[in-house]
Amino acid sequence: MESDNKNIGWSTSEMAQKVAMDIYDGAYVNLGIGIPEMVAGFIPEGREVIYHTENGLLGMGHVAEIGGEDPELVNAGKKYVTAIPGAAYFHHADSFAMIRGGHIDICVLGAYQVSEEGDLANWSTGNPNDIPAVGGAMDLVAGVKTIFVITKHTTKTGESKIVKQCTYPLTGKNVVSRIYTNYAIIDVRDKQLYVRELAPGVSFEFLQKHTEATLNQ
Amino acid sequence: MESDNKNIGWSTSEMAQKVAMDIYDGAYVNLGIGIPEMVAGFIPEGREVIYHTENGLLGMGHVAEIGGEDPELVNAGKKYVTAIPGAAYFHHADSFAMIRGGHIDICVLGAYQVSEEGDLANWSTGNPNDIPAVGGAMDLVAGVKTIFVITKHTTKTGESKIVKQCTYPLTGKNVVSRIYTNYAIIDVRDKQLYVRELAPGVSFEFLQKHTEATLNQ
Amino acid sequence: MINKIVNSAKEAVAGIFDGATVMISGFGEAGSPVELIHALVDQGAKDLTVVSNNAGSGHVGLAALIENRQVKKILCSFPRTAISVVFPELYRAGEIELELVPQGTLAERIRAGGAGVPAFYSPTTVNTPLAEGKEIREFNGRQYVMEEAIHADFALVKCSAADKYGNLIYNKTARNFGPVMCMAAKTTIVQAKQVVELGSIDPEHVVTPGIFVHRVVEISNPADESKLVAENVKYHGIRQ
Amino acid sequence: MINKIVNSAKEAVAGIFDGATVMISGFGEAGSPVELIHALVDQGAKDLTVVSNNAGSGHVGLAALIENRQVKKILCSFPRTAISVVFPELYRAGEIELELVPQGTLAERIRAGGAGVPAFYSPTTVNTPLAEGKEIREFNGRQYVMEEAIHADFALVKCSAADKYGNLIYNKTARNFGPVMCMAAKTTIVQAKQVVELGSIDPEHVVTPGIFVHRVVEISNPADESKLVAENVKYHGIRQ
Repeated sequence: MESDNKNIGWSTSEMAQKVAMDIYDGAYVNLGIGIPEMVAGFIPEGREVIYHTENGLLGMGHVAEIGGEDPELVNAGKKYVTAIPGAAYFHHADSFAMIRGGHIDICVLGAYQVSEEGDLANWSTGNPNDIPAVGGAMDLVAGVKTIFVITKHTTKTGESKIVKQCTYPLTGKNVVSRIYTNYAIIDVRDKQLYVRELAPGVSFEFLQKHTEATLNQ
Repeated sequence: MESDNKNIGWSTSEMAQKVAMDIYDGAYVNLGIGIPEMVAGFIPEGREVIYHTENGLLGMGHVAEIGGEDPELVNAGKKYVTAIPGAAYFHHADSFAMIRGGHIDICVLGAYQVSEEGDLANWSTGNPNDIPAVGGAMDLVAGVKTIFVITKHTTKTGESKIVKQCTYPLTGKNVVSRIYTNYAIIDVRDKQLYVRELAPGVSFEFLQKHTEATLNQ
Repeated sequence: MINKIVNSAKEAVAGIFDGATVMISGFGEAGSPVELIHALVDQGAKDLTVVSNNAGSGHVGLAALIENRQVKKILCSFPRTAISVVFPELYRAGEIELELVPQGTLAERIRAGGAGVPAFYSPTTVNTPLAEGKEIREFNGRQYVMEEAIHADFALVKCSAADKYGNLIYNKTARNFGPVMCMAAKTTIVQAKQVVELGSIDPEHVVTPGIFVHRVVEISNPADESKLVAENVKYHGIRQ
Repeated sequence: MINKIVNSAKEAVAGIFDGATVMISGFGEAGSPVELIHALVDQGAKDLTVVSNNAGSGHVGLAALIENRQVKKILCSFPRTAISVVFPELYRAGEIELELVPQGTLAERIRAGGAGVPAFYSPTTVNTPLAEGKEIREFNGRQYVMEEAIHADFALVKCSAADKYGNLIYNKTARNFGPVMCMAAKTTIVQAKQVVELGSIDPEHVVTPGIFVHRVVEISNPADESKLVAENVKYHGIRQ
C-alpha cells in the first residue's frame, strides 16, 4: 500500500479532540499510556470527567508541575500526576474491581491492529525478541463498558492497522466500540465497521483503499 | 443416660478459664456468641490477645459501659462493645478474608454436638420449625487455624454432646481441635478423642459413661 | 457536572421497580439504612428479592418492608434474632422464600458481583447441607464449593459522610456490608449522616470511592433502629 | 506482648530461604521497598520466585536482586520499562523465567491467596494467548478463565506509617499492591517511613490491619528509587 499522505486527515491533537468530544459529562474514564493521555486536554468546557488510573487513584488531575512531583503519586504510565479534590486512593485489587466489574465507562487505548469484528491487538507484536509485557490492557478491554481506540490509520510502513483479522496476538476479542484515526472515526457495530466521520480531504474511497478491512458507509 | 451431676466438674466460668489458659500471647482470637465470650475475662496477666469480631473490627475491647454504648459499635452477638488503641475497622469481605484466609489463630465456639472425628454441629438442630440461621459459624470453622469448642458435656436431658456421629446438620467436618466441657478437656487428634484433663471429681470411667464417643486416655 | 446529592429519601428510592433485587446494608441495626427502607415502604415496590445479613427486627426497617409484603425472597445469613417477629411468621406460613448463605460467603459473593468475578471457590459449607447442589472441586488436596456472584439492581446503604462525587466514609462497625454492596448494584443509593464539601474527605480515607455510588441523600438525624425496636415502634408507611 | 517492630532491615529479612516465593510491593518505583530488597541482596537467599508488578529498573531494588542472580522466576504484568536493563538481558539469555500475568489478574490472584479463595473466574485474557492452557467456562453466556490464587512465603512491602501491632497506612499511589501482598504471605515484612504510637492511626483509616503483618522496620529516609535509577546507581550488596 502507498504510504501515509501527510497532507490530509487529522493531526494527533485533532484525533484526541475528536475522542474528547465523545466523552460525556460525568463519565469515569481510563486513558491508556501515550497518545490517549492527550484526550484529557480537550474535554469541552462544562463537562466534568473523572479519571481513573489503574495503579490506585480515582480523580487523577493534570500532570505534576516541575518541582511539584511526588514519586509516590504517579499514573499508569509512571508519570508524576496530581489528584483533584474528591479523589480517592485504593489498592490494586480494588482498582481492578472497578475495571473488571464494569464500573469504568470509557477507556481510550492505542492499537497495533483492530479487526473488522472489534478485536484489538495492542500488547505484543509477537516478535520473539521483545520482552512480553501486558500491564492492565487485557483487564481494561475485558472490563470497561466502552473501548475507544485512537491510532494512526496505517503503520509507518503504510500498512493498514484496521484489518480483517488481527495477525498480532489479541488483547481482547470483540471489545472495541469506536476507532479514531487520522483519516476517520469508525464505529464497530454487530461485528462490522461503519464510517462515522471522515477527516477533511478524506473520501470514503480513499479510506477504503487504505483499509484492509471492509468498511460500510 | 443419667442426667448431669451438678456436684462434680467445672463451672462455666472455670471452663472459660481453662480455654483462656490455652490462648497464647499474641494470638488473634474470635470468640463465638454466648459462653465463648466469657473467655476474654480470664486471659492470664502478661498475655496480649487481639480479638476479631466478624462484623468488621480487629481489636475489640470490653463490653461498653452503661451510658457509653454506641449502636454503631457492636460485636457479632450485637452487644455494644468498645475498641482498643490499635484497633482497625474494615468491611465484611475483608473481615471474612481474615477468617477464610487462615489469619485468625483461634476461634472458640459453642456446640450442639462434636463427633469423634472433630465434626461440629452448632448451627441447626434440624428441627423444621426452627428458622434456619447460620451466621458466620461455617466460615469460622472452615477458615480459622484452631477451633476450640466450649460446651456442657451433656444436654439438659442428659444426652452426650460428644458423639460417634453428629445427628444434627454439620457446621464443618474434621474442624474441632479441642473440646472444653464441664467434665474434661478433650483433644481431637487423627480423628480420635484423647482426654487431656479431667475436672475434679471426674474419673475417666465416669467421663466415658457420659460420652457416646470413644475416648482415649 | 457531577452531583449525586438528591433532596429526599423519596427521591433517592425513586425507580425501584417491582421484582427488583435490592441489597440492604447493616449488621442487625448497625448500618441499617432505616430512612431509605421506610421510603421504599412508602414507594411500594413489591416482589423484591432482598440481600441483607439479617431479616429485620421488630416492625421497622427491613422488618417493616417484609411486613408490608414487599419482599418475595431474602438472601441472608441470620434471619433469626431475639426480636425478629415478622420474618419468622411469614416464613413459617410459606409466604417468603429464604436462601440461607453463610455470612462470609454472602460478603464474598457480593464483592465478586461488584468485582466482575462470576464465581469463586470457597472452603465454607463443604460437607454441610448448605453445599447441597453446589459444585465441589479439589484444589491442593482440599475440597471447595463453587459460589456464584450476587448482583443487585439497587443497594440501600447507610454511611457517616459523603461528598457530591459519592465518596463515602462509614462509622465503626456500621461499615459492615456497605462497601461491597455499593460495588455490586446497578444503582447504589446512600443515606449519609452528613454531606460534606468535595475535598473534605482525605483521599487516603475514602472507603467507598464515588464510582460505586449513584444517589446520596443526607439524613442528618437518622433513627436509632435498635431504639425503635426496643420501643416496639411500627412503621406502616405514609399511605396507611 | 505484641511488638512487631524490628531494629534493622537485616533483621527484618532474616530467614528468607533459598527457593522461597517473595512478593514485592510497588508499581514501578512507587511503593517499592528498596531498603528491604537491598537487605535481601545482602542476605543472599537464592532461587527465589518473585511476584511483583514490574521487573525492576536500573541497577537498584528488584533489578539489583535479579542482577545478583537471586531470582529464578518472576510473575509480573509488565517486565519492560524504559530503563529496565537487567531483566531483559537475563530473560533473553534464558537465565530467568517469566510468568506474564495481566495486572488485574495478578492483583486478584494475590488477594484470593490472602482471602482463602483457591481459584476464581475472570473475563480477562479470554481468547488471547495468555488464556492458553487455562480452563474456560461459561457463566450467563459469557466466557471466563479460571485463575488460581497466588501465595507467598514472604512479602516485602513499603508503607508510610505503622504501629507495633502492624497496622499500616500508605502514601498515595504507593499503596498499590501492598495491601493484598500483606494478606497473601506467610511472613509479611514491612518497611515504614514512620513507626507511630499505638492508637495514633485512627481505626477508621487503617488500610492493612495488623493481623496481616509480621515484622516492621522503620526506614525513616527511604531512598527515592526513581532518583537512584536516574543516577544509574548500582547496588551490589554489602558483601562485594
